[in-house]
Amino acid sequence: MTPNLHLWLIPLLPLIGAAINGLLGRRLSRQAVTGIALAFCGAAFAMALGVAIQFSALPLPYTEALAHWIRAGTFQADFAFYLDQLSLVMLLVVTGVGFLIHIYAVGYMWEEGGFYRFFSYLNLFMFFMLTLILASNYLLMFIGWEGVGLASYLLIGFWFTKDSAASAGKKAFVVNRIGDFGFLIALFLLIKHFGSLDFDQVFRLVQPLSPEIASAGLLTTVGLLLLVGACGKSAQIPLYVWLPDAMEGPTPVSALIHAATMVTAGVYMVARSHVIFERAPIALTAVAIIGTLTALFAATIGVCQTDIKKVLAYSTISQLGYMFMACGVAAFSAAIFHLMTHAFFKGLLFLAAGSVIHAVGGEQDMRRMGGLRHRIPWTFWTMTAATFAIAGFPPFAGFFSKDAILFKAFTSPHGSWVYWAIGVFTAFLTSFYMFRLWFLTFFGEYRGAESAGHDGHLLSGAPVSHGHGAIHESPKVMLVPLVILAVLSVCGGWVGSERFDRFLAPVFHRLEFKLVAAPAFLDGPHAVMPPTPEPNTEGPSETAFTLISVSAAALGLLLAWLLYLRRPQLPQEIAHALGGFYQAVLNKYYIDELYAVLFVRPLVDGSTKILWHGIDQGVIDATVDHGADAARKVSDSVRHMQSGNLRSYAGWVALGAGAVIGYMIWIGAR
Amino acid sequence: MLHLIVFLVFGAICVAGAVNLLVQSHPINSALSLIAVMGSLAVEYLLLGAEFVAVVQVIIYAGAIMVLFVFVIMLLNAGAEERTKGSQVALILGVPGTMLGSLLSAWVLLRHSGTRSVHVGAMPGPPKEIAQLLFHDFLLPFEVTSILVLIAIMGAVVLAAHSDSAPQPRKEG
Amino acid sequence: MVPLSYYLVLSGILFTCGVTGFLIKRNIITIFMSIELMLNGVNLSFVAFAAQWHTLSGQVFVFFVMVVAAAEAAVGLAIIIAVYRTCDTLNVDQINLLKL
Amino acid sequence: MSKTGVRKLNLETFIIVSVIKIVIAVVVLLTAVAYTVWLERKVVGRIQNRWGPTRVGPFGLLQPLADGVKFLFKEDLTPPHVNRLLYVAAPMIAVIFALTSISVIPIGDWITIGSIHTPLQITDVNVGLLIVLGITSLGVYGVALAGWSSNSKYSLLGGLRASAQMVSYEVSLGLSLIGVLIMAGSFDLREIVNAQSGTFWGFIPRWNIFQGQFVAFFIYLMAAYAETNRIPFDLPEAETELVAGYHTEYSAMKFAMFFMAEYANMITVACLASLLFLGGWHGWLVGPVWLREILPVFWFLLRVFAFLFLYIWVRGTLPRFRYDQLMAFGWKFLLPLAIANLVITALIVALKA
Repeated sequence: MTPNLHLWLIPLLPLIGAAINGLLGRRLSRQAVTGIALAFCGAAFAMALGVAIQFSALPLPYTEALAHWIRAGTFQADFAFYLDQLSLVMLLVVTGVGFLIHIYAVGYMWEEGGFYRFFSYLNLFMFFMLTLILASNYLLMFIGWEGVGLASYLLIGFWFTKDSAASAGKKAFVVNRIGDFGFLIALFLLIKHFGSLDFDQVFRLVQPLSPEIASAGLLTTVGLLLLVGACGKSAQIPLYVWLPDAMEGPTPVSALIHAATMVTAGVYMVARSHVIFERAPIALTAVAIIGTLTALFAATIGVCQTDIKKVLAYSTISQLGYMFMACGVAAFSAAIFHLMTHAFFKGLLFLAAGSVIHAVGGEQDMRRMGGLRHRIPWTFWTMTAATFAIAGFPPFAGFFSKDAILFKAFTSPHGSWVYWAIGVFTAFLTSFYMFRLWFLTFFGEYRGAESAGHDGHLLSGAPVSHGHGAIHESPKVMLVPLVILAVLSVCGGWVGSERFDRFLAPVFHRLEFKLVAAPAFLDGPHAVMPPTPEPNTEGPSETAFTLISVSAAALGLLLAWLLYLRRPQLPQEIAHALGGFYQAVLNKYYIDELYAVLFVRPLVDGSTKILWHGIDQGVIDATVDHGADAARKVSDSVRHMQSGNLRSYAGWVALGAGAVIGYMIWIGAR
Repeated sequence: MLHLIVFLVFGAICVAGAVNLLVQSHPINSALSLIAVMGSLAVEYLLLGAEFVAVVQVIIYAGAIMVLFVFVIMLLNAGAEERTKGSQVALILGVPGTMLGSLLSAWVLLRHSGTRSVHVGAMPGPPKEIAQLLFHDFLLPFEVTSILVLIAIMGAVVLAAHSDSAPQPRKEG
Repeated sequence: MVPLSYYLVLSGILFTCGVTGFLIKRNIITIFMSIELMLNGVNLSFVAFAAQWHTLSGQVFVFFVMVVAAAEAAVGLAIIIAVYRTCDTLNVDQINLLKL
Repeated sequence: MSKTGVRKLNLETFIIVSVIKIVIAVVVLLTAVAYTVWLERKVVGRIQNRWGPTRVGPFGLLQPLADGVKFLFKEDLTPPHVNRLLYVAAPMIAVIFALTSISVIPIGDWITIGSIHTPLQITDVNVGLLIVLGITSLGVYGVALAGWSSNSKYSLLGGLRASAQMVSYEVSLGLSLIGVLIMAGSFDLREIVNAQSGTFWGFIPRWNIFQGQFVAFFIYLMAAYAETNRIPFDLPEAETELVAGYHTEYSAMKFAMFFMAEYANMITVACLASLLFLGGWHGWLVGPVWLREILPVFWFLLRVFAFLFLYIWVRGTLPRFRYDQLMAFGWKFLLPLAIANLVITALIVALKA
């Protein structure tokens, strides 16, 4: 009855590409590597499109079980893929943006060593990300989850000869492990209490529980633990510290993994487990609070950053904060909507930034840029589109999604005006630092040495051969993705949040619809039923919200213009005026240092003093050494039996044989 | 009755030869006494109705292996052995141990299986049936032993061959 | 009629003599011959049991023992020759290169 | 052992008959040995364009007798420094084994004299061939011990050569016989002979040598020469290199024993050859009954004589091998050839069956 979609091919294709490039790439020419990588990634994209086309004909959710994986008693986990509206959206975003970024990367990395390695990793990432999205149970999702972590580690440390890159990779990996720890415990709890990790089964078991019972503990715990995992992957407070450092990786990586796709995995996971969160108000609130704080916090840091990619990194964090806020107020569809648009414009921003860096020859400090808008018009215009999009100006994509989030933050029963206020302020900050970046980069006069390229390259490890000082536009292969993404970030939002919401409704309200018939519906359906937005009632005030947020964005634009174009000296004065606070913000609130003091140092010292000197050397090595000494002493005394004389050996053997015979006969006699 | 006598006679020869092997100081005498043992063992086999085994015993053991021994003795021109005191362990522990084991087993044998008796020719071993066993039921072991023999041949050649590149024999103090 | 146990005792005696020879003889060739003696003792018991249980497997086993003995004799004597070339003695008490 | 005999007669007659047969066999054999020597001297003489023995009796027919007397009355001296026991024992061992091996060789079919029906054979064993092989393989000891015990380097070398050579060629000998065994399907010499009765198309006799075993026959021939230390393989007693090889130190009767042993072995080998390859006693049977009884024996002896003549002929013709050539020939040519022959024969028999 259901057409077989062969979903399994979608993750598999990039894996094949990764395998080919990784195993044989060393011998292949760059063209061949490019061909393979693009072919398989594009094939995955094509299949995703195919799925989307025959999508309306499908009875959703569509599950495709490939094989049994684990069977332990009643517990069972399969290699099964799961397709519904949510995963379809993610599928399209990931494959589409991923494909574009692949194309871009061809131009960006062309001169690099380890070209094949890069694309093999990139395809590998695609494989794991798609597994994560299409997984039909938490376990398979976790595989993808860990896999993208691995891919991101490999790609951050792509220039592994550079200390900063290597350590950044390690940092990302370790911090993610903390989050995964929480995720794992959540999974164990689910297994223990629901005996399954399959989405359908778990949710079917979960949804009869009403918040009063659920919030009594289990679901809350699970939710909070899942949140920990999401925080690790999506760089939320307190686990966001790895993302800025992750900018050590090549820019396409930053665009693909650390802006568009991987970091949104947390949001996807929370949205996917919405059933649990809706029944755990405390956890839900925690999500909202963390999201909100992160949004504000990261935005403030972003204001002071001077490294173009760092600014984008912090803006990514804060946008993710927005999505979490949306999840926290149970506006999952809004979160996913923002996820999508954010994938467009943030990917575009990074790519454009990469193009800029490429243009000025590896320079990343905005203070040494400026006036580039005539030198690299294509990059300029695409960047402009993205900037307006993220700042939330209509009719750009960001506007619709961010607007929807803010509106829900206020109106939804889980929300409150505090979220909204902070959200609006963050929107202001966002547009401020984005336009700051914009002005600093493209307006004014060029502040960098024309041929300051070379050392800049070496420092940033960016393509060395770009170091011919003249500022130049990027090649076509890099511009095409920019343009496409620009178009998307302009029109990406025109579907409108309501339609999007309705599109996703079967996912987020499916179980409740089933529930209507169920008796459990009778006791407090409202508690079970998540707030479905009633746009018509809130109609007028929504426009008010819209006006407010847009004006906030405009305010940011004006301030940025004033400070960085009109009165370039003003920022220093303000900085002096603010003094310590400015320093704190400039140094990212010393969070890294704080973590170092709180966690890293004690850990290192503890392992050195107790584990290494104490246990390892004191106990284990000592045991081994003394054992060896004892053996030597004993053998010193015994080895005189080894006279080297054949007959004495034979004598011993004969004695032993006689003893054995005697023993056996004694046994037999008894 | 006749068979018992024959058994005892040749058994006596066996034991005598074995003991002689021990007491003789010159290897060639030991070798000859061992040949005597083997010959009389062949007769014992005949008593047990295993004609084929008996003949093969004579051909292989007496005819081939022992010839090899005698050959080596002649080749190395081995003289009477000197009674060195290499190892007291062998005498002090080994011999008593052996004696203990053998006496115990002999005791058990005489005590338990003394009743049954073997009829002469009770079960003649015609070569055909043995061949049947050897080439059907025990085919795999047979082939394996053939491989073993092959390896043994090569090993013997390698070991005994004079390699000029080999270092000159050194005196062992 | 000869009792089975007589054969077994005879083979036991031969075997014991072999072991004793191995223990008390110094000449490596004689020691080898003692080994052959042991094998013969075992063969005798095999044949005796074969006759006892009216199965030919015992005799077949004797053939295998003989083959192994032949192989062992070939290799062993080759080794003896090699040893004699190295140490030019046949006295095992003086062939103790393995001493610590 | 002698089941057939026991079946036919009661014990006493069996023993009597056996004793009679043994006496006859020994006498005949010794005479045959003596006259083989005479024959050899004659034939070789003629080959070398000499007369050979002529003085003693007509055609020197009494020469063997004279030799025997001479050996008997010579001083039997024993060199010093010999291992006396073995020195004395060696020739006896040699001759005993040489004579024993004849005991299982049938020289004809069953005969009936009066009430007694008995085979022309001392004992009829169903593993006769193996027994012959075993005994001949024991014959080595005589030579080897003689070489070792008479404490002289020539003898030692002779003994060494003899033992190595015999052991080496025994392998090829046995393998060459196995082909015949496969075709007859028995160790019993009688059955082997009977398997060769009859003819192809009326005129070619069904001898093994005509049934594709001629390669085996050739191998057997070579190996037999080597086994009996005859030219071209008489290395152990090569008078030009080692004075007389293993019996350098021997004289008088002991020497004669070795001599007898050698020729007895020749005869045994000849008998085996005619039994295994040349169809034993089969031949035309004509004339009255008594003649029909006797003729097979005659045919048999004829074959043996022919084989012995071949021996002598070869001796008079071929030079002597060098020792390494001897070994190389035995191991690198005869052995593979014998194995190949064995395999092929087995294949053919299996396909026929």
